[in-house]
Amino acid sequence: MAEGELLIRNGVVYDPINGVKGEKKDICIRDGKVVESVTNPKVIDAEGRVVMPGGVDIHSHIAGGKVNAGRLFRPEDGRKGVKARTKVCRQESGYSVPNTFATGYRYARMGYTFVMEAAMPPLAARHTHEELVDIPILDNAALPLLDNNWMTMEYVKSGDTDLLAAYIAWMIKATKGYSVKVVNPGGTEAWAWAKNCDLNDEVPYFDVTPAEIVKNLAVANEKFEMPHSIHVHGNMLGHPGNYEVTTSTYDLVKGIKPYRDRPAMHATHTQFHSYGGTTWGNFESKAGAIADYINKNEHVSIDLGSIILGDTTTMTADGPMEYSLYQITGRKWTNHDVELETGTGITPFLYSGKSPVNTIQWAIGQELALLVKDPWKLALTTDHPNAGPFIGYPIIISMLMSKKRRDESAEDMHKVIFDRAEYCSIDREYDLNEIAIITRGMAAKTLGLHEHGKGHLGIGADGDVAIYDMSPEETDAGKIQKAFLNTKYTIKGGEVVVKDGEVVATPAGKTYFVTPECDEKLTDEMLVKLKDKFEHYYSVSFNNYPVQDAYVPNPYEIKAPWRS
Amino acid sequence: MVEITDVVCSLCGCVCDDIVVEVEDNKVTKVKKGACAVGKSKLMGHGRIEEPAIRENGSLKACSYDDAIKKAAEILAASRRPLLYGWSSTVCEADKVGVELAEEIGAVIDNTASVCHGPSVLAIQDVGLPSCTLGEVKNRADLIIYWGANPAAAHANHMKRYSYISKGYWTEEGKKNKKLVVVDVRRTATAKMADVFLQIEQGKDYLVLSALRALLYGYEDVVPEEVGGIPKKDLLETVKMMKESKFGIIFFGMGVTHTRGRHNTIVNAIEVTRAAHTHTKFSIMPMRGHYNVAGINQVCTWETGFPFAVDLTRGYAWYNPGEVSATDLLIRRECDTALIIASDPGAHFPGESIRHLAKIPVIQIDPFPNPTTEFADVVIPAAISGVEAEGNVYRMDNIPIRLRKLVDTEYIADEEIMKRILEEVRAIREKEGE
Amino acid sequence: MQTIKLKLKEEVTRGVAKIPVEVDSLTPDKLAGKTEAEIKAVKVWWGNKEENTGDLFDVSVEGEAGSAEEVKIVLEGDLSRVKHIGDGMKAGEIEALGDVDMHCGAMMSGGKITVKGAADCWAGREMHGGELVIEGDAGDNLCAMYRGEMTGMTGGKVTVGGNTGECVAQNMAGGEIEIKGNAYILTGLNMKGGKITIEGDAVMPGADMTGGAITVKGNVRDMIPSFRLEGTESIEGEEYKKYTGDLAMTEKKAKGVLYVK
Amino acid sequence: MGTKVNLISGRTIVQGQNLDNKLSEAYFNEVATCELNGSDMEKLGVAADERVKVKTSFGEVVVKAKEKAGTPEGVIFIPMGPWANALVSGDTHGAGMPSFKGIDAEIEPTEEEVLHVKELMKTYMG
Repeated sequence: MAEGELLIRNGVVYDPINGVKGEKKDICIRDGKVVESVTNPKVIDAEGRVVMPGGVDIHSHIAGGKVNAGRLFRPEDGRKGVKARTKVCRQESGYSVPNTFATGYRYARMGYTFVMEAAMPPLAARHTHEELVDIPILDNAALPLLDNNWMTMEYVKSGDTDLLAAYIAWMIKATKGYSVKVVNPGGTEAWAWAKNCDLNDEVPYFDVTPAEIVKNLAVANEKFEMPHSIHVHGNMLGHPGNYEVTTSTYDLVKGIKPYRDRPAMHATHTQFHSYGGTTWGNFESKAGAIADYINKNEHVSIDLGSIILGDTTTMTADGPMEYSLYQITGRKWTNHDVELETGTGITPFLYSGKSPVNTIQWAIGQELALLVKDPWKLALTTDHPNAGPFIGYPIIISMLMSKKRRDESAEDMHKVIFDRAEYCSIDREYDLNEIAIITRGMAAKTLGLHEHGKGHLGIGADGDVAIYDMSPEETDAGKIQKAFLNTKYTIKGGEVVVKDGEVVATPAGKTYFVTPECDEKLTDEMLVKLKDKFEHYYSVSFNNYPVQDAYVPNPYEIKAPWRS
Repeated sequence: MVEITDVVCSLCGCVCDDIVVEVEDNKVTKVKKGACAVGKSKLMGHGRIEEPAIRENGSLKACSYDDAIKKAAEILAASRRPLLYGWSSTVCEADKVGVELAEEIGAVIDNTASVCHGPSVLAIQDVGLPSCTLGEVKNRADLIIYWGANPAAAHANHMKRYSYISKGYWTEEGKKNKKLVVVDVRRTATAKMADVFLQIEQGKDYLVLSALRALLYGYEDVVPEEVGGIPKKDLLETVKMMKESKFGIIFFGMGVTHTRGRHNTIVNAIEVTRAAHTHTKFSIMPMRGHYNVAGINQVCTWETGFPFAVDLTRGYAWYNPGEVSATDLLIRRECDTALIIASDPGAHFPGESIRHLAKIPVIQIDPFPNPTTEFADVVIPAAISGVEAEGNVYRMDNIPIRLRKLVDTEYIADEEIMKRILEEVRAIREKEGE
Repeated sequence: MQTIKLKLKEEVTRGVAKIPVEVDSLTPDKLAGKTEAEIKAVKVWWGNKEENTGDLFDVSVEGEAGSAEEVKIVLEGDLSRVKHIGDGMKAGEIEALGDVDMHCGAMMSGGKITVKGAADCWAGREMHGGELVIEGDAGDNLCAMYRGEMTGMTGGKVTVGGNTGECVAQNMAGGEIEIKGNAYILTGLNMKGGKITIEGDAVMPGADMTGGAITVKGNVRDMIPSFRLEGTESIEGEEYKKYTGDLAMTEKKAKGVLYVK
Repeated sequence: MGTKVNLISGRTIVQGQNLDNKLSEAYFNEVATCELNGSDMEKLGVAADERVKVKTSFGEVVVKAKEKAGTPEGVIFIPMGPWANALVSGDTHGAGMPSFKGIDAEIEPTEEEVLHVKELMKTYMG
């Protein structure tokens, strides 16, 4: 946070959380926060330029064991983005798996100031935090994986949702995490035996189904005043015909009353879950069916996981899925199962416009954005780096804003795009207000961060501002893309961190974490079971497990009291 | 007397964290539980480098920390091709400052992986690593293969805590439910415990691994009657055990990384794992040596994109083991100064490379005197991580664990020493207008 | 035609440390059209500092060139710590009068490099085209890929007068390599295409190959045990055993051919 | 002219215990040694604790002989450390890893003294 005053004058402001849709307006910042007025400010002239709150990414893999395993096993990716150090910046490397410094700089250049690390294996949480600390500029948080955990499954089996709540509360605290992450529930545990699970299969040895895991975790999560819902990567990701599994997963939380005005489930990288057909041969888009569900229901929010063409590094706790992908490509494959908790799979992948399957995947991500009517229900992501690196966001933005660009691009893709996707028949074009919603407003609200100053420019909000070098009337897709790639200014906590596309300051970001407050008796009862797990099955001791305060030097704590 | 529990061992890649020690008069007086003979020896302590020193006319003269740090900074700031080497027996917090210093002065930064499991890293870069945490092995593995690894000597708690002898959820009866295969040139203490011992001809690992792959994929017809000194029937028996296991793991050590073929032998071992995975669950894991060699690889990777042998001469990272790895730089006489921290090339590098090291200015940062001290020009004593200083380390399966501080010390921790050198270097460069 | 002579000054390699000079900025493509004074001012890396070419090399220029094709660079002096000679070159000619250091001809796509001595590791790394002649020995990873990449050499022609090191042509996908001497272990490792001829002996050639052809005219030591003997074939009047492999990559992929006497 | 053998190096428990104690007698007694098969010892005509000189193209060193049953004939094992490293090749074959195992060596009985670590280091200086 910078001390002093800043005035951003005459910009055209898009602040959807506060209903500001392209109004010419001044933004005043004092000591890092948005205020009514300032007296003796530094002035930035934003005349005629697009001004938005700092971007908020709801789901991205930027830090931790699997991201780094991705970097480590891809020196060929590392050599792609090398940039020498400057007086201000550390050296950069990497494209799909950039180093920590490049991650911070590149997001900041796009006007983003908050990124959620989407998957933190609890046992390796210290690693995630070590990297988050090393990512300059960005405020951050991380989602601990809590669905394939033996403790979770045992409580699901016994039906003790209160004890399950005590467990997730303890784990979120122990990992300095933000909310409950679910990745291929049951399937990742099954993968430890080289198997997988569909939504209603029994998890080997545990006598529960993935559907039961998801439902119980949603119930347990809502027992606290949690800012965010459960964050779900469902079963059968990336399998042809999985869209019915997807909607069945959504159905699981129907009727669960969320703590606040947000859905009870956030379903992530929906592109990978919107597949029709029965094989890769007759693979087709079911974005329409998924969008239809989202349009008719209020209990699920989504993010896109939209494809960026080119080479990338796929990585997920969904081990069996990565294995399938590796079997298709025969390229390198890393797997890392994590005892009692989760797993990791990583393999490089090339999305090619010449491939019919990749073409349809590419169409699906954008179709979802275009077919879901209410932009407040979705966030722009590429599930970085799974569907492509985050640095491709401006491409997606320009596509959504320009039917012309979509038509031109479709011409370069495999011809299946004309008959196995709706892509070419959709005329909708996003306006800047909608772009502001899917790149900051929606994510901030869904994560509950708008109450903590993120994703908007109301009085008291964080002084995080992106000023794009474009007029609100701009229709040229190329110019839009360029503007969203490198801001004229990015301001973080009232400090100019990017100017004319160059990083000029690198303050440290804050780590946001949630402290669910659970009844002590419940916690004690749960701990008896948990300590037994450490005594017999974990390979580290109980007392060395929780993340020490030293790993979060810039903490922002959000308390989540028990609800009743 | 105070008893401290859950002490974390800072010796080998096992990073045992259930040790109990007694501390009296600010000294570890007893290791009560958990540590192996080697770890215990570390916790109980050895003779120290007593004070900072600078070499003058051939012998080390004691000086203050300030003087030693200043001298170190002067040497580094004036260097055209400095090497910053070591980093494995210290904490990640110090390693981070090391990378920053390397960027600041345009140095090559390398760590002990380059003479230990560097080839494993190179192999992973070609084919990836199907692996898991050690607890997975403990709970599930019914087939354990040690290949070119002798945990009985090098990782004395490994079998007990994590693999053959440990008891877990699906392995309640310990080694009764498990099979042990050992592949080695010598009949080691570990080999003596094995259900199957494949005594391999030195240097023939690659051939044996290729044969195993052919057998796992079902091409028995092409494999000759003997490969690398091992009869085909023994290979077939091993393959049968692999296929019939529910969860198999290969642990490999320096018998593989040091042998002919180096990283490609490991690629082949990983390919065997991939082939076995078409039948059952199979994983593979390098037996990392130093307690935080995995950690410097992690830090170096997230900060530069690459795990070791990183040349930051041009201000950005150029990664190439075999070119900018420490031994190569020294044998080729490429570097003109060296900072050695938390490692001992004097003892662990080939003589050929020590010859150059002895000729150039060397800065040593270490708690203990060792062969490197014999030719170091600036010697800076450090606190012992895990005894006198805390910090993060990564176990051989990349699980991060925080070392505990057990006693107080006057010695400065590595992180602080590095930060002060960096500050001094910056001050010198600022003065020079760079 | 233009001839640019660059003679490395003795003092550059005279110190206790022999700090390498990296000359990827000195290719015919990059020097074409430059005057002697301009060439002298081209920056080259010497350790962690950029220096003027003229400060490290004696530079002389004869003739004129309309394009890179007409430029010939002759490197002289102790070149054993001169790295990246002809790295990325597209046209023209480089002649190195002596042993050269690593990455000579790496990523080259055209033109010709002649090394009058030995070349250290990674010569011809990821070469796409052109010709590289090494009259002496070549080090490890000749014509291989960079770390982690799927593809090594894809085109062009490489001739080595002497012996070669480990992992020659790893991940090679195209082009041709001729080795007059012996090839050390794992030549053609993971090769997918192209052609390698070894006049002398080889150790463990062709491991993990999925395409392309290797011919060993001398002896093969430590034959990879996962190749299938298909019969014999005559090449230039001599009988060779023909193997296909590597079956360790599975039958579906094992499309490499290895000819052994 | 000594007997031709294949030299390998590696870890031992006592070497590990004295990793931070390399100037000690304990380290010297453990690491300045060479393990051989009994029949190789007989052929060489050396008994336990007698000295042997090991030579490679990279150097030579005197160490104490030690019988070890599990070591195959024709292979000698010197614990990793300064004595083994006086003999190994620094050629990393483009991988950064020197050749610590599988070095062609010659071994013969000797009356020469085993150099202490400090003396051994001195041979690299000047």
